[in-house]
This record gives sequence, C-alpha cells and structure tokens, in this order.
Amino acid sequence: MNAEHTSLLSLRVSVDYANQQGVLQDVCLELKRGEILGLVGQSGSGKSTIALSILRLLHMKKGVARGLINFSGRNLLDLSEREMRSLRGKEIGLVLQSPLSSLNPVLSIGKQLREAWRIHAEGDSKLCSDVIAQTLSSVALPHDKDFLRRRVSQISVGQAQRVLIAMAVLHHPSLLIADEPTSALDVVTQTEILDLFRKLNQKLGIAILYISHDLLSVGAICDRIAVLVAGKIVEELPVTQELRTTSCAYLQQLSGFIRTP
Amino acid sequence: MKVARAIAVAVLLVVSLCALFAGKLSSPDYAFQYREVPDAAPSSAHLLGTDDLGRDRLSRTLYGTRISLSLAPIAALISISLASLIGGLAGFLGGWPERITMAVTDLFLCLPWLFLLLIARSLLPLNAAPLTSVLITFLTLGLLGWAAAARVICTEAREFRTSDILLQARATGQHGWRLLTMQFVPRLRPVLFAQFLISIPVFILSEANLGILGMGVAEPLPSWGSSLRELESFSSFSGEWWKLVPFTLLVLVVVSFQVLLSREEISL
Amino acid sequence: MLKRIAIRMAAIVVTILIGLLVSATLVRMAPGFDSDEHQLDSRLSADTIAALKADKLANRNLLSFYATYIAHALHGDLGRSSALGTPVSELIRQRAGQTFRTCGSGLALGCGIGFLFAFATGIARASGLDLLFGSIATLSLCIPIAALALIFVLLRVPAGLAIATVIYPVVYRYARNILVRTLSMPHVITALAKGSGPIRILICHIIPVCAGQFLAIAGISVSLALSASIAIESLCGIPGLGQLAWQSALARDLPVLVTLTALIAVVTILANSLSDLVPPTVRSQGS
Amino acid sequence: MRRASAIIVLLLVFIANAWAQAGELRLCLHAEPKTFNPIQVVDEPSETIRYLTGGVLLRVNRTTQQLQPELATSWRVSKDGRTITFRLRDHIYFSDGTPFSSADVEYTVKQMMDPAAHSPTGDAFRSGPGDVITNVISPTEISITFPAPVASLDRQFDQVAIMSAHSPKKELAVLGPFYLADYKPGAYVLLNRNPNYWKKDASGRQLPYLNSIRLEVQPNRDIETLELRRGDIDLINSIDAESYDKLNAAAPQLTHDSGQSFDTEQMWFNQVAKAPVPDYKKAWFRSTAFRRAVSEAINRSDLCRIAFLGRATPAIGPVSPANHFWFNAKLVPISYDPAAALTQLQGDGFRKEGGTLEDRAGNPVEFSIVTNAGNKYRERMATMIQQDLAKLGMKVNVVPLDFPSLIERITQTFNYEAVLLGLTNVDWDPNGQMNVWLSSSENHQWNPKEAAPETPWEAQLDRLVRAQAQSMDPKKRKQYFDQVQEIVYDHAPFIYLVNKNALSAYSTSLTGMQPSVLRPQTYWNIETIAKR
Repeated sequence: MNAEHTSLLSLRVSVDYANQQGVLQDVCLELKRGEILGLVGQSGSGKSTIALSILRLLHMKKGVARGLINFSGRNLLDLSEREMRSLRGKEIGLVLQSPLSSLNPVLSIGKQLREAWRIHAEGDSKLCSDVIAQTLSSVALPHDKDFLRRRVSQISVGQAQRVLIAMAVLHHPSLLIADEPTSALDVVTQTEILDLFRKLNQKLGIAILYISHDLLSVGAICDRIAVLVAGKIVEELPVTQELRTTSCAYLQQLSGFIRTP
Repeated sequence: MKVARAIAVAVLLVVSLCALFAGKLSSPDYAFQYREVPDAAPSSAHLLGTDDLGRDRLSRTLYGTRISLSLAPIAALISISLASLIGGLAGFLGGWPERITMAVTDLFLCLPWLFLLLIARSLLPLNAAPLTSVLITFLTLGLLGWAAAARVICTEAREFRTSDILLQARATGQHGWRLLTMQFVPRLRPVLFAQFLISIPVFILSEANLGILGMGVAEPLPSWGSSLRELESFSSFSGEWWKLVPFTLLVLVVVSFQVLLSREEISL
Repeated sequence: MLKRIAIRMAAIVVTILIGLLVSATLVRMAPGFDSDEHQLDSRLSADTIAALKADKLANRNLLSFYATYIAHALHGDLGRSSALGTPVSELIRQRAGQTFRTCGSGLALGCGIGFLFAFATGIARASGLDLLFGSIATLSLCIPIAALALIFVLLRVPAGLAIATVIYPVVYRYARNILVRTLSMPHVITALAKGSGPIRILICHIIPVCAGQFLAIAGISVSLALSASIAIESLCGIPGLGQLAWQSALARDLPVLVTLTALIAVVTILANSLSDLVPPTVRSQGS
Repeated sequence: MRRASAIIVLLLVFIANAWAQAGELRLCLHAEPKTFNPIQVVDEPSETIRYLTGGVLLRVNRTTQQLQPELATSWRVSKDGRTITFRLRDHIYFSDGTPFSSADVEYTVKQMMDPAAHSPTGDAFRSGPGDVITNVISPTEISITFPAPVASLDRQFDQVAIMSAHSPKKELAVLGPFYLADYKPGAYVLLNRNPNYWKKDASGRQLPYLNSIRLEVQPNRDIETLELRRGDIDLINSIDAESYDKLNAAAPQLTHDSGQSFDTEQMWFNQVAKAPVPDYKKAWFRSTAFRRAVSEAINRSDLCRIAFLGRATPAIGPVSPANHFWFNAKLVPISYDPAAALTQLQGDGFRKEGGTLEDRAGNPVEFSIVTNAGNKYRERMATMIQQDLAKLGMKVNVVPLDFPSLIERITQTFNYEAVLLGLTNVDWDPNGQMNVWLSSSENHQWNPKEAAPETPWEAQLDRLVRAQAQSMDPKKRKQYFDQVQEIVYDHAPFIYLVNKNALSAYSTSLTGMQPSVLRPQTYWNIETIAKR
C-alpha cells in the first residue's frame, strides 16, 4: 500500500455554538496522508471551528460538535479526554494565526519547547535538547542557549511563528493544522513560512490542513482546495501544477465563490 | 444551562413584576401599623405576618424591592463606570498618570469615609423627603465604591496596553473609539461583571448600615436593607421562616443575575 | 534601581502625609467633634465637662494639630488618645497582634478558598460548580456583617473565619472571571493543542500569566479585610485595632484615628504594591 | 490501666477547673472603663469597677432605699446642712495592708474637692463658692464642712470610695470587697477577692463569698445574652426588653423583671430663641397648647406594649412612680385623646385642612424628631409617634443620628426641631436633676443657658428647685418637688413617654441575689452573693 493514497482524516461534522446554531452544517472533508489541503473561506465562515473540532477543543469556545471525525481509523468524537490528550501535539499539531499571543508570554521559548517534548516523550534532557535543536534548525531558527532563554516579547513575529511550528512538529505528527498561519506576517516572512510548510510536508511527510482566507498562499502550496461558505463546503478542487503557475484567472473564479452567497 | 437561564429570567421577571404591582398584590399602605398584631405570624390578613410595629411584611417587602432593586443596580453601574474610567484610563495611559491614580486609589481605600457621610448628613436638611435621602444614599455609595475595582481594572488595562493584541489591532488600522469598544471593553468585561455582582448585595446592605447615620431609607419607607437588618438579632428566628423572605429574595435575584450575565463557558 | 526605590518611597511618604491631612480634616469637620456624651449628664458641672473635653479641644485647630502631630511623630511620639488618655503608640502596640492574627488568618483562608474554588470551577469545566460556588459567594455577601459576626460567635468559630467569609466572594468572583478570560487566550489553546493536562495548564500557562491580576486581587482583599475587621472586631468584642478604630470614630478621637489611617495606608499601599512587583506579562515587541 | 489513670487525670483537671470557676462571677462591661481612679469616674464601666472595689462610708440599701453604715459606724449632719461628722470603724486595712483612718477620708475629700482635679464625683458636693474644711478629730472621727448646704448630704457619700493617703499603690489600694488584679485593654478586667475586707457574715465567715469577678468587655448585647444562655457569663445587670423576651421564652428561670425603673424616655421640642429653625416653627414649639396636644396625641400604652414588648409603663413626669417617696401621687397618667388634642390645637389657631394641620399663617405642620441611631426602642417609638401624630395632620420625619452628632445638635448648634432621648436617673433624690430645671443651666435642655427665665413657669421652676436645695427638711423639699412635677406636667417642656422596667437576668447558680430597680440593680449586695 502506498501511504500517499490512504486516508488520514475524514470528517463529517455539524457544529453549534451556545449563541449561534449551525456554524458548521454537515461539513465533509477528506485528507490523505502527506497531502496538503487548503481550506479557504471568508472570516466567520467556520474555518477555525473545523480546526478546533478536530482537536476537540471546541468547548473552549462553547461549541458542540456532532458527527464523525475519523483520524487514522479512530473516531475522535468517541475518544476519552485522556486518549485525546495523548493525541494532541503527538499526532496532530496546531499552529495558530497570531504567533505572539499564541506563545506563553512568561515562559522562555526553551521551556515551552521542552514542555511540548516532555508531554509525549520519555528520556533524558540530552535527548530532549537534541530533538529541540534539530527541530529548530529544521525551521531555520538558531538553537543556541541565548535564543532558548528568550521570551516571546524578545523575538520577532516571524521567529515566533517558526517557534510555534517547531513546537507543533516536534513529535513528527501525521497531521498539522495551520489556522491562518501567515495572516499576521509580512510578505517576505509569509513566503518563507510557506516554503517551510512545503519542506516539512515533503521531508517529514506531514499532512497539512492549511486554513486561510488568502487564496494566493493557498494556491501556492496546496494539493487540493476546499471552499467553505457559511458553514458549508461549496467546492472542492484539485490544484494542478499548471494551475499553480498560471492561476490568476482560476483564483479569481474562486474568489467569486467565496463572495457570492 | 438553558434551563437555568430560563429560570433566572423567570425569577427576575416575577420579582420585578411583583415590585411593580406591589400595591395590587398586597395592602397598599406599607407604613400602617396594625397595632393589635405586632410581630405576628403569617395569616390570611397578612400573608407574611407583620413586623415589630405591626406593619404588613408582604407589602413592605414588595415596596422595599421596588426601591432597593431599582437603586442598587444603578449605584453598581455608577461605581463600575467610575472604576473602569479611572482604572482603565490610568492603566491605558501608564507612566505618571497611572502612578498618581494608583496612589489616589490606595489613599481612597483607607480614608475614614464614615466621617464624610456624617458631614453629608449634617448638610442635608432634617426634613428631606425620604425618597431624596435614599437617592442621595445610593448615589454616595456608588461614588465611594469604585476604588477596589479600579485597582483590578488598572492592572488589567496595563497588561492590555503592553500586549500585542493592541499592537495587532493598531496594525490592522483600528484606533480610538473602535479600539476601545472592540478590544478594550470586551477584555474588561469579566472584571466589570464581577464588580457588578459583588456590588449589588453590598450596596443593599450598606444602605441599611447608612441608616444608622441617618442617611439610609428613612422611616416609614421600606427597603431590603432595613428588612435585612432584622437578621442581626437572628437568634429569634427559630422557625420563623417568613422573616427570611427578603434575604432569600436578595440571594435569588443576585444568583439570577449571575446565571444570566455569565455567558462564558469555563473549562479546560 | 536605587533611585527608583527612593522615588517610590518618597511617593509613599507623600501619599501617607496627604492621607493624614485628609483624614484629620474629615474627622475634624465631622459633626459632633466638639461634643461629649457627658454633656447630657445633669450631675456634672460645666467645669468638669470642660475638663473632660480638654484633650479634644486642644486639637480644635486643624493646622496646628497637624503640624504638632507630624513634628511629634518624627520623634516617635504619636500623641495621646483624647478619649482614653493613653499614648496612641501603646494602644496600637496592645492591639496590633490581635488584628494581625485575625486579619492574617482571615486573608489566608479567604484568598485560599477563593482562588481554590475559582480554579476548581476552571478545571472541572462544569458550569454547575460555578453556579454552586457563585451562590455561596452571593449568600455570604447577602448576610449583614453584624449577623455574620453573631453566627460565628454562636458557633464558637474564630473571627478569622468571619473575615474569610467577607473576602471569599470578592476573590472568587474576580479570580474566576479573570481565569475564564485567560482560558480563551491563544497561548492556552496552543498549550492544549500540545496535549497539556489541566493542572499543567493552570500552573504553567495561567497562574504565571495572571499573577499580576491575582496579586491585585490579593492586594485589595487586604484593605477589604481591614475594613471588615472594624465591624467584626467591634461586634465580637475582640480587642484589636478594628475595635479601637470604631471606638475612636464614635469618640471622634483625632490622634488615634489619624494614626490608624496612616497605619492602614501603609498596609494598603504595601499590599497593593504586590501587583506592581510582577512586570506586565506581555511587553510590546521591538526590544 | 493506662486508660484508667488518664481518665482520673482528666477528671482531676475537670474538677480543678470547676473549682476555680466556682467562685468566679463573670459578667460583661459594655465599654472600656476609662479610669480606675474613683474620683474621676463618669462612665458606667468605671462606675461598675468603683462599686465593686471601692469601700464607702455609707451605702444606700437598694431594696429599702435607706442609708446604712459601712466604714462609718455612725454619722451626723448639722442643722444647716453644711457639716457632716463620721465615726469610723477601727482596725480596718486597705487591700495592700495599709491601715485605714480618718486621714484617708480627709485625703479623699481633699482630692475630690480639688478644683484642679475636676472630679465628677465632687460635683455633687459643689453647692457654692468657697473651700471645704475637714477636721480630723481623732483617727476614727472626722467632720467635713462644705461652704454651702448640700441637699441630702449623707446620701451623696454612697458615691465616694475612700482612697488611701499613704499607700504606694495610690488609688489601687481599696477598701471594697474586691481589688483590681488584672486588666487587658479591650478584653477583660479581673477583680480578685480583697483578703483584708472588713465585713463578715452572720456566721462570722469573712466576706465576700466570691473569689473573683471577671468583667469581659463586650459591647454587643446580643452576644451578651447568648453568653448567658451558654453559661459563659453569670449575670446581665440590665438586659433590653427584646433580649429579655427571648430569654424568658427559652429559659424563664434566668430572667427577673423588677418592675418600673427610675429611668425615663422623653421627647422635647427645641425652644431655643437663636436656633436655626424657621420662626413660625419656633412659635409652635414655644406654645404650651401645642406641646400638650402632642403629648396627648401620643398613645403611650401602645409604646409600652409594642416598642418595649410590654416591659415598660407609661411615664407621667420626671419622677417615676417607682420612686415612692418623691413621686407626686396627685398626678394622673396623661390620657391618650387625639380629639381633645385637636380641640386644644384649634384653640391655639391651628386648623386641619383635608389631612393636613396648618397654623394660623397657613404653614403646614411638619417637623423632624431626631434620636440616637442604633437604639431600636427609640427608633420604634419615634416611628409610632409619627403615625400617632399623623392622625392630627402633623407630618413627622424620623431622623436617627449618630450620638456625637446628636449631642452637637442639641447642645451646641441647636439645629433640631424635636428630639427623643432617655435620661437615666442614678439618684433616688431628685436633687440630682436640679441642673435640668434651672433655666440658667447648660442642662436645661429645651432652652439652655437662658439669661433670665423666658417664661413665668420657668421662673417658678427656678425658685422651687433653689428652695428645695436650701431646705434640709425632707417634707418641705418634697412639697417643692411636687410643685416642680406639676409645672412640668402642665407645660410639658419634656414630653415624658415611658419608664422602662428594670430587667435583669442571672444564672440559677447564684445565691443571695436581691435585684432592685436602683443601680447597680443586681450586684449592689455583691459581698453576700455566692456562686454554687
């Protein structure tokens, strides 16, 4: 069996919030191993809700998910909280959109990385620092003591985003959920981060659910695109190499999809 | 949770309707002393019995509800507004305005305000109408109650000032009023809400305590506070449940506020 | 650094001096400053009444009182109580220990339970718990403090518990709501997504981040405890500073009240400086 | 075996505790005592301690209301009422062992009358200008001459605790049944049995029976009642009506109602000419018809029944009917008659329009009654008077004020309209009230320090109280005082409302109790009280 063709994640969920019904209505998504799926949609269309419901963190926003979330052959909605916890960070990683506030402001970066490692791994501190150093260099960050001792307020936004990504891929998860990871970044950093995602995908074989409203970036790295409008998937298309290079017209068409209803 | 909220709405609605139609539901004269039956147990004539002077407890409770329940939240709002204005501004501006405001707040928390209230009473004419003095009382309470909350809000605002939520919001072009309403106020809401819930019963009780300075609700006007003062010699309560009705009502109302206002789900 | 501390100290001293002036003015201007309950005693001659009031009348001129008070205070002499005739410093020495114990235990207990319950509602993710603890808080807020004191005497429970009952609702409400806000912050979601358990989230990602606010709450609960101790000590007959404050307020005892205000101001300022010790958690970028 | 010995030890500890407590009387003071110096006493807590520790020459028997000898075996008052001669007991020692002689009495009188000492106790003897002459005739005999006659001179010595002239312990050396052993400010005063106390009981056993008295400082009356019920204290000297009622329901064996006391609750109108009150209101307050109408429109029996739960009696005048000798028996209780009151008002130019009473000029009658806040009974009475007077069409506002503010208003600024207060009468002899009736006095509360009597009846009062003070003949004095009571009755400068009952409560373990209406009601015979 070729890993490329087995399904990693397939979901079919509806989500209600306490103060808003039908945020997601029977949304179906399928993600293969090693694939990058772009999820695009306007703000408020329910993209982040999908991310949180896969990680089963929806209750943080007072939401309830119903349906089926099949991940590596298990329905996540049936798992206990303890089982779920061992899955988070180990098999599914998450990168949020505002890197500076997504890192703990009072702990040093090194400490947060070590924490992320220790939650799911045994072993001495030597191994731990090795893995961290390795991961940091793979996201093109320095891994000297001085950098690790810094806090989030002492690094740049781009660096913070790389730290977040490093933290998410520390355990080589099979799925990485990136919720608008580039929206807070400048164009140059954006490109760098996108390159990084592609590299991680190719080198480590990590499947990525790439959530964004920025069609250009989605078009740049994704294998397929799903379009979410008002809680429903309205379009699912593959992105071919050809499209990727001369994509303008097509993307325009997609934009139409997003804006019309 | 939905059920709880529905119950809360129902409680508040019933209580305010009862207060509104106090005259229809009970004897309209809350001040009349039925001197043949002082301190009586509930009967068909007096559904909640009578107080120590023979006044109908039910009508006193209902009219008292009208006064306390309309004025205490207003006083709470005044103190919240002051606290968020002073604390928020100080924390937001930072630097010396913050330091001075905080020094003033510290000072405010330890000054003997009792004497200010005494001075205020001596300036008020002795024949001031009961309602006027109630209004003044609650107003004073609202004006004096901000300091503690202002401290918490200031700390909050200081964190907000230095956070990059602000930076990011600024970066996306929000500024001024919009920044205030979109970012700052929602962030402060939990603290303000806490302050509101704490203040209501505290103000209702303080009004009763101010009564002993001559600044509370003057006789014969009823208020929850003066009914609650009866609890102070509670050893007489063995089995006299009807004396606990105002207390129970107050607890019910504040808990209902709590259920209604707490929108945030808490969990980890 | 030394300069900063010096400025800070100077600011505290100025605050206290202003506090002294304001409280002296309030007491002096309050009605009944010149009066004495023995004025109604028909057995006493005018001479005797004048003698009874002599100590108080010596303080009639506010500015001269203020000047002498500060001059003497610099030499460690806090004056003499005009109602009890005892040196103020001795009165305070006799009573400070009692109040320290009562308020200290009350504060520890009140803050402890308040924070504990707030965390419990946070961790257990049950809104039922919140309703329960919130209702307990409401209940204790709705009981008049005099009744509270009486209940505690009836049950032979130490007065510290009564102070804890006053502090708990405030600490619980503020702490719980700050906790709720912090819980929805992105770094907590990140930490959750890493697979951290609730305890770890609380200890590593919430408490350090909210330390400033939590200390601010602890700080204001100190001044709350002090004001509660006035009522509780005088109702329960506990010979502490609170009881002294109440007696002096009734007697318009200027030297005692002014000294107590200064004392409370020092404690309040120190307590409230706690939250300033913690630097703002999130610094603006660009360093 | 070990368990048995443990039980025995426990039992012994328990018995020892019980033994130690058996002879200890415990009660509450309601405030901090301000002084332990007997001549400086003004406040009640200090007076309690003076009573329990001080040895006096003569004592008023609180049951018979008669004088009895104590440290003096006999005494004689001269005809002019200025000189008193005492013969003292022999072989008496102070609590610290210093012997007692007439020199100590001389010392005490000198201290008390020293103008620089401002002794409140001495005020009772200050009848005129001049020096007090003491003449030590022998170690057991002394005569004291005052510059002017002192009304009921001998009875005043009930308040004079003899101090030692020589003891190094100064005023802490005492002749009374107990001495001050320990004092923790704000917490308690501990008195121990005076081993040198001179009195013996009929069987020759030395008094007092009690080993010690522990006076706990406890301002809260509710807690005091609670402690009595629990057995933490043994005695409540004067308990308020409501606590009495509760206690009576739960444990009737503890409560004692000695009946109508000497204390009065009264209200009066502000008649001060320069008071900051509108002139038309002053005119009402100065009208005898207005005051009498108000007095008659108040339902006193309702006040007693409801405000005091039946533990009070309608008052008639300044002297309580319980004071059998001095009360003017010709006075009849003031009848409750709103109709007559209205007629009386109409005669004075008032008229009732709709529900409102108006004076001649058409001003609606509205005034405020101030009273001291926190006194439940006075607040209740004021509220009831509010409803009573509403029947006449008067609008009354009840304003409770804290005590110092109230005193300032009624003694200094005169910024009040009517006040409701109580006065305690410590003295059996109404001479103690003299300052209240003299129009020139500061204690002439409705209109203090009048340069000359402003009304004929006040002039008459001045004459009568002066005459009774000069006279030594009890019958004459009684006649003068009867007239004083009649004038006060007719002109109602004070509207007397009720006489509270003397209520007390004490544990059944106390024996020898003889509660009285005179202060100190329950422990006046402290030396013969024992605790089982």
